[in-house]
Amino acid sequence: MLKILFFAALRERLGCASTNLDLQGQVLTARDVLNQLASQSTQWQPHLADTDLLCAVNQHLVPLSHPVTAGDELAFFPPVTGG
Amino acid sequence: MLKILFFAALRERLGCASTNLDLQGQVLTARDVLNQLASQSTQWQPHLADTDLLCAVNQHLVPLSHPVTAGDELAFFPPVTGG
Amino acid sequence: MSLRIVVQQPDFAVASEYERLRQDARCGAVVTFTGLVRELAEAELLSMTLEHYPGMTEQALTQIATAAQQRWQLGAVTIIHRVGTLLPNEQIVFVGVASAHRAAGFAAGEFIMDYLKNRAPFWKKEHTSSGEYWVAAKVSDQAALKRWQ
Amino acid sequence: MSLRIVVQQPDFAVASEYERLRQDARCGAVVTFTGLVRELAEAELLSMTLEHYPGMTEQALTQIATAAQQRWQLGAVTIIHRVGTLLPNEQIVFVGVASAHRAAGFAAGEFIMDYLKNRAPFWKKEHTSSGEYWVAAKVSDQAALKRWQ
Repeated sequence: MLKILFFAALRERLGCASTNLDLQGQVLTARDVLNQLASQSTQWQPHLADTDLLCAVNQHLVPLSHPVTAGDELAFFPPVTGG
Repeated sequence: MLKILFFAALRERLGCASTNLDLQGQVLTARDVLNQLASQSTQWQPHLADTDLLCAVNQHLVPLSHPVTAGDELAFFPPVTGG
Repeated sequence: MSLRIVVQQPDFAVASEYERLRQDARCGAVVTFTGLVRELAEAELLSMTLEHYPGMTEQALTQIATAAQQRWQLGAVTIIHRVGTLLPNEQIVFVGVASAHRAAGFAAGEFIMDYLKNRAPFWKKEHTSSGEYWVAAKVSDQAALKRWQ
Repeated sequence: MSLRIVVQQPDFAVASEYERLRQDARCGAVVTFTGLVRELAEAELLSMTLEHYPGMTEQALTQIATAAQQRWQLGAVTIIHRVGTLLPNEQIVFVGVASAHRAAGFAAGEFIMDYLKNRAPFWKKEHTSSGEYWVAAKVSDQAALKRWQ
């Protein structure tokens, strides 16, 4: 099982802070996961298509081409604005 | 009368914190004053020949070519080391 | 090379953070940066909420501070970032660097802030007299990273 | 654009200087630099004496701070420099800058310190276990000015 987290404006737009995805043994990229989530919901689709979205795997910023496997923690979020 | 001040290592080497010079109506440069002081004392001469010396006229850093007249405050000192 | 990373809701005291940083007798310089909730030009700011990604924030800040310690000769480094709801003029973030020489302290402080602004998972939402808005990322913050690359 | 310039023997409190700087509600950033009496590599440092040129020091610091305020958009600027005899780890100098944006604060703080090191009439004498020495000016301090010219 893959744990997926959403933060900030993305979390609000999706109305969802976290979800799970059964990878069924596959190794996908973060981008594959994003596309799969988008294909499951026409409501989510436009928000997940935002090209500014950042992605973290196991709490490290990575490009969307990064692979994810079962047990990973994947997070999507808008550009950060702390400090 | 021109008031001349010395600071820090230069003050210690000359054994003098301040002196006066009667300009007799002349306009000299700071370098002229330095040379005149040097010519008056073989003890002072080597210390006043230090090419690193800085110079201030009326409390502003200026090059040795800066003119001084009666009533001015002229100061010579080593490179500064505060902060 | 001590490192202090704190992510918390409560306010922090610059005075005690500074006292901690100045203890290292080999360090002649302490540079601090403090970020504050500032008035807006467009509307009255009532408050600001800072959301974060718990766990990742601490890791990201540790990575940034460690990168600074590898790049410059530093003594103690402190990064504190608040989360939750903050009022105008409250403190948001503190970065403090002790170093033997001032140039390293200034550079490391600015490096840490530039990377924090682009890489640490915090998000600001402004609550204003005309509504609630997520703060947009600034192009100038991205541009600031170029200096270090 | 308030300016606070102090040359004094007594110690200063970074905490109260910082509190003063953060009062400006338009300023989201406060950068501070504090210089401390540091241990020597070569000998045990017993104390340090700071000589200055009274009157000229205040003028030189005011000129430097004013140049920074003309170059960057700044809020309050504070420069404090101590004179007289100081012990190891005592505070020597404080520079604090409030600004709307952090880049201006970091740049102005470093600019002020770089000019202070080269243009403000202070001289340090170290009293060590092996004798008394006037501190020599550093080439690196002169080189630091190039960045601003």
